[in-house]
Amino acid sequence: MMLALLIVILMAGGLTALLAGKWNKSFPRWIALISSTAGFLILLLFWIDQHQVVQVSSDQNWLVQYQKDWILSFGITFHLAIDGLSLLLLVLTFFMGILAVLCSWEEIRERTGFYYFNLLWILAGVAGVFMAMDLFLFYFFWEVMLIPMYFLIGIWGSENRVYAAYKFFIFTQASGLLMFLAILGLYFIHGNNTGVYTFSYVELTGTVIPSQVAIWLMMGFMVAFAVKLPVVPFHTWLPDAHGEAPTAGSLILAGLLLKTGAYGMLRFVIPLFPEAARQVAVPAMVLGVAGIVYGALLAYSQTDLKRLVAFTSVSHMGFVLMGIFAFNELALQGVVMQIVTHAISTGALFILAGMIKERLHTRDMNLMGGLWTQMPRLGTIGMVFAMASLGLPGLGSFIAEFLILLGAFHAHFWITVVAASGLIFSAVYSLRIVQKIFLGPEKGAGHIPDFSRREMVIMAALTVSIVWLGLYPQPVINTAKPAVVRLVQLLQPDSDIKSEQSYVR
Amino acid sequence: MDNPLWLIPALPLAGFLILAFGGSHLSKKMIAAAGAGSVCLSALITIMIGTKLLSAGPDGGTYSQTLWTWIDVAGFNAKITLTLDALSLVFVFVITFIGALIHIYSAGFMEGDKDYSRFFACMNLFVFSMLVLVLADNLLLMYLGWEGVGLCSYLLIGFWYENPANGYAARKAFTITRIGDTAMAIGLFMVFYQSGTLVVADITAKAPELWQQNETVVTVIALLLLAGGVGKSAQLPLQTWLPDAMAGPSPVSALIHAATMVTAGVYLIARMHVIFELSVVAQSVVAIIGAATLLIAGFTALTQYDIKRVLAYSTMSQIGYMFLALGVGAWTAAVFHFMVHAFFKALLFLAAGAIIESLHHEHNMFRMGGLKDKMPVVFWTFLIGAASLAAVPLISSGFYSKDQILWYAWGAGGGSPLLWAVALLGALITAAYTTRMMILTFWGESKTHIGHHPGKRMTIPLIVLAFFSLVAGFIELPHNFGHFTLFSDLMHKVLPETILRTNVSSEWMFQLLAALATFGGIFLGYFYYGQQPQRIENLRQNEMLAGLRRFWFSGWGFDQLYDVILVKPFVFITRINKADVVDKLYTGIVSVTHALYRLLSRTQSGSLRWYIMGMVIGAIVILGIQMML
Amino acid sequence: MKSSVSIEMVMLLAGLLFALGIAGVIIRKNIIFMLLSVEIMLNASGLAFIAAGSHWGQPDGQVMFIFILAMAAAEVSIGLALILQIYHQHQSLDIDKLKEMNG
Amino acid sequence: MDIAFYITAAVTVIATILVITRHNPVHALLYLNVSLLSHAMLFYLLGAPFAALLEIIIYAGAIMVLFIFVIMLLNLGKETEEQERKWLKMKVWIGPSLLAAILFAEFLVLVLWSESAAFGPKTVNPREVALSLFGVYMIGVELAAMLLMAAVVGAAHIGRHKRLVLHRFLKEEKEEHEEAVI
Repeated sequence: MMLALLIVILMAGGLTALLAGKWNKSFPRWIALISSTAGFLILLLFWIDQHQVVQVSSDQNWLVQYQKDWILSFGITFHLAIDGLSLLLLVLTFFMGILAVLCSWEEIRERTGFYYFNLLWILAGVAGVFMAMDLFLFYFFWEVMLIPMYFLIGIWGSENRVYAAYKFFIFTQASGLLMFLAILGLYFIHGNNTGVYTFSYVELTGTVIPSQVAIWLMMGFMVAFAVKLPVVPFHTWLPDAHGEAPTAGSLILAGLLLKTGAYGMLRFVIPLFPEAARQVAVPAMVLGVAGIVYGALLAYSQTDLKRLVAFTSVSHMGFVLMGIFAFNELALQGVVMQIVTHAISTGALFILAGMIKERLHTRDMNLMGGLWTQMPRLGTIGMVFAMASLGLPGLGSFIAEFLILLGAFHAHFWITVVAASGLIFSAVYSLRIVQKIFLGPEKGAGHIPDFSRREMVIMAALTVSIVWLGLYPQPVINTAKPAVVRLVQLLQPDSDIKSEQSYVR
Repeated sequence: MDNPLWLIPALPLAGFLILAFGGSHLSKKMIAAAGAGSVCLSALITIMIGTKLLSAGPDGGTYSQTLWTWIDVAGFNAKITLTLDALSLVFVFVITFIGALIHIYSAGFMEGDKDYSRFFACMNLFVFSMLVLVLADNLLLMYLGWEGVGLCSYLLIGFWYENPANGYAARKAFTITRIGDTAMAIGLFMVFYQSGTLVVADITAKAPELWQQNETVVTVIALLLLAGGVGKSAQLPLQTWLPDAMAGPSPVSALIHAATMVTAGVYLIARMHVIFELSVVAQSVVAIIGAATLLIAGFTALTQYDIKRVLAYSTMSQIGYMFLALGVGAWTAAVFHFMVHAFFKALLFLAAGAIIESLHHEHNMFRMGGLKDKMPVVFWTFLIGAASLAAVPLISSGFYSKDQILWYAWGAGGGSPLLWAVALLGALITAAYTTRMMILTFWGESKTHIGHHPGKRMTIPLIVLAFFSLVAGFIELPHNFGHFTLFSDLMHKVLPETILRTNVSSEWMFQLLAALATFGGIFLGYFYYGQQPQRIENLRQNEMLAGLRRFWFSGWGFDQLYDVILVKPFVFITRINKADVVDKLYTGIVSVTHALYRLLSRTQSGSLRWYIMGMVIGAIVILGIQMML
Repeated sequence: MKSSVSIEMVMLLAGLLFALGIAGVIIRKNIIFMLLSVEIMLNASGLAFIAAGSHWGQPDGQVMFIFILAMAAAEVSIGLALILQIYHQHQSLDIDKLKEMNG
Repeated sequence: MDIAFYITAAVTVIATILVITRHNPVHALLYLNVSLLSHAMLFYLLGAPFAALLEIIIYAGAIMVLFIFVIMLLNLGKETEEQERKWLKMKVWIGPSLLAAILFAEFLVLVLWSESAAFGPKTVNPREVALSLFGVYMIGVELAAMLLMAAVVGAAHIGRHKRLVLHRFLKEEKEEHEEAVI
């Protein structure tokens, strides 16, 4: 019931905001803030309440679920369920949601009702994606998060917004359709095998598929998730969409939408097609490494701050892809950590970019410089998140990247060595950000105000989370553990976890 | 928490937090109190714990304290655990004690700077990170400190951020050390998969069973760890960042780039000595890197104008000695030289900082001169430091440590006459450039007006450091006079004893030669710069020597080389690919579609007759086909 | 009353009328004449339907003709209304001048 | 009875040719009327008296009246005749006529070369037509009703006398153009 409630809160909040926006411009933001905070609190209470269960229950698949018939004739049910992994991502979703509302507080002044409607519906879509246990429902939520995002970029974006919005939409929509084809393929294969036509994830997991077909079906899923993640040849929508979107849009894109790609791989690609996934593991890891290096190279050369950060996302998501296909517990835990920490660190960088843009009215880094003098707080926070982006130990990103590399090292030596070079490149571009924006001689004339109280709250929340994740990541790791262990068992059915744990010769 | 060990790093951390969050609301006095006070307290606690450890320590000679579990995933377990043994005690002592002195000095030195609190915040963070590095019980936690000091080094080199050159130097330092760190990270992965743990004590215990002597794996691991050390300690081939790092304030150079951070490589190798002992190849690589660096850096130091750059190159050269010692297996000698070097090099940097500040930020030695009488305190303390650096026999502490290394370079298990000869040549050059520096700075006629004299907060640390530079050597005396081995006895709890090849009784020969080298160097410096400055001018006239001088001056061309083979291509590739070549694929699809659209939209003329004509022609064609069939 | 003309001849006649209608549509510039020609084409096809219907002795041919008739009525009423409107707006019935909907 | 068919066919063709070549719209309309009446004759000869009646009543009667109304409304007289004469030039009509001729030639070939079937036209009386129309083709009748309904509403709407109205795309273009002129 709680799960359905979460989505209802967001969708209803969105509709109310839309209506309230008709007669008062500031009502919608309060409604958005209240509904996202309410969802966040519910989840947090649940997490704390279930603390023991979360960490122990490796025999029981789901922590909580909710099922209702929807379209029976096609075997579609409204089935929501979460395990530790989904729980983490849901908490992240609502956390990002609150921040997104807060950082659009002053930025959005036109059509606020429709804006917050879109924002909340994206969140609802993302939350639905993280909970849906029915492939049709999953696809439904997958689309629900696209269309409001399209509006968000297309209406409230900056100069080149229409181009960016179309590009985003076409990339994700086209790949989404491939996934839908794959879902239908799976549906019919399962129906033919068993006589039961159903979209239920649990039922479909065990489907016996001829390996040749399985590869193609998996590719359908993979392309959708790879475009979302994004994996290197499919990444070009990202810088445009990120660059042109309003701050909250970039935040949600980087923090949540990209994560749905990673989540999809973990939740669908591997469990549905374990054999096929194993066959493409090495090419996938190579693509991941290509993403790490290529993204970093591109990031270095950008002059537009938001595009730069977008390319760093490409680089960081390369780690995720590599980690997923390394297929061991260390790397998968690293992937979970990377999902969470990247949302926080890159989200923070986007918010910073938005704040700088609000003050200087530009995203061009050549026009910035020496901002530290006037805005020491912004400089300090910027430094913290630049360091998070280059993976400084003590901040969450380090744990993630270290675990991924450590796990990938077990899977493939040379790929990991090349991936490790990403650490050097990330240092190069992160320091360039700091140098170009905060250091150097002061360029902008006139007085620029430092952080306001609202901005301090946003940044403090992000900073505390990234440091917490860097020094005490165990709660996250423990929460994700049952899900990760199940994945590993799925991939190595013959070896139990105990032997996997000891690497000693 | 019955053991106050955690307080040692926690105090500087607290100082950092106070300054970082409340720095803008505090007065300068309070900032200095928080910044310097926290490190001083930490130094006191160190002395307290150290005394307890030495007098009534536990059986293993190790204090250990687990604070919390950091990461625990699938057999990979890293805890936040602090460990204090003899080796880390020496490092902790140097860090907190010299750190405290430098903080006190900085309170005076940075008085006029607007970013007073930022400076102390960074310095405190540095001390914290460095303490974590040396106190860490596992390699991952050590890596945290390792990267943390890199960050602080970056922040402090670029402290005066308005000047882009400083920012460039800072980025260079961070990036180059990051290359080494990445190699080291790969080394950590290998260690983990080989041994199943990253806890240093466990690795030390397991290593002899895990690996055979000279196994390839162990050599690779050792070399990867060495790469980390080489990056941090500015040894060949990752040494080019250190001279540029002198862009930071002088106390920073003294603390980070002379006394502590740059010796982290020495610490790492000493800590992991078990692995290095298992690989002869790796160990000789360490020795060769040390020898090459000490020579190259020494020659470069001979030609520099900037007093801080001379000191920077001499630091590289002295760390080269430490690496040489580590490489030949003289572990204790390396750590001993580290400690002595920390004292006199910090002293030299602080004194140089005092001079520079008094002379309106003049760095060029050729525009100094005649400071002997005008700044007596600085002169005498600098002289003591310089004597230690040049290793003047008997009276300076530098002699005792360096002499030990020279002797081991020949006599220890991994030593050879060639290494010894290089080290001896290095000693001669060291003495020569030290003399040159002294003469140019303090003798001759005054060339720049002195702005103001350093205050008490600056001179007292100088005097204290000078005192230690004199006496630190006496805790470890050679076999042939005194045979006082307090330091090595302490170290041998952790580090293995040095294995000797040759007879002990011939040691006096080496000492004599070392002393001769020192005096020879001093004479050379005096001959060319002191007695008749004309002589150096004559040398400069020579074409070939001038070319050689330029080559040395540029640091043997390493900067230019890296610029051509690494930096330029990287920048070039990123520049040409700024618009992302992959995107061309998609814009290509778009333009093909658009071209087709243009083509077809021609047919939409809007003329009804044209459309009907089309329909008729279509009908004709269809019927025609029908007829064909 | 029965004619013994072969079906080919009737079909040919329908074809000829259709071709004349098409020719009319293409060669005239005045929209009214074009509309007249369209009527000719419709009639020609109606003729073909009726011939076929009577050939098989089925009512379907005539039914189709009735539908054509209904369609023609609708088409003419709309078409003429459009012509009126075009004439009001452009003061011309020249189809070559009404080219605003080009791509 | 062949002769009757051929005469009627000849009348139809000639009247049709005249329709498409006349300059005066009223003349053309009259020839069209002749053509329609001869169509009705043809229908009768082919055994479809009901269709013939409908042709006369609806086509020649109702629809032609509509045309006449419009021609009257637009006041097309002598000037139109001049205009038509100007418009109907050799180079305008020769090409299309050729196209139409080719099309007809193809018809000719296809029809003549196909296997011929014995043709015994049968009379289909209105009763059969009605049964079929309101039986099998009921849905068609309903659709036709809707079509006519729509046509009536549409014609009423379109035919309303309005100011000069442009589509918004065209309007923008026009404004831009005007701005450029200014």
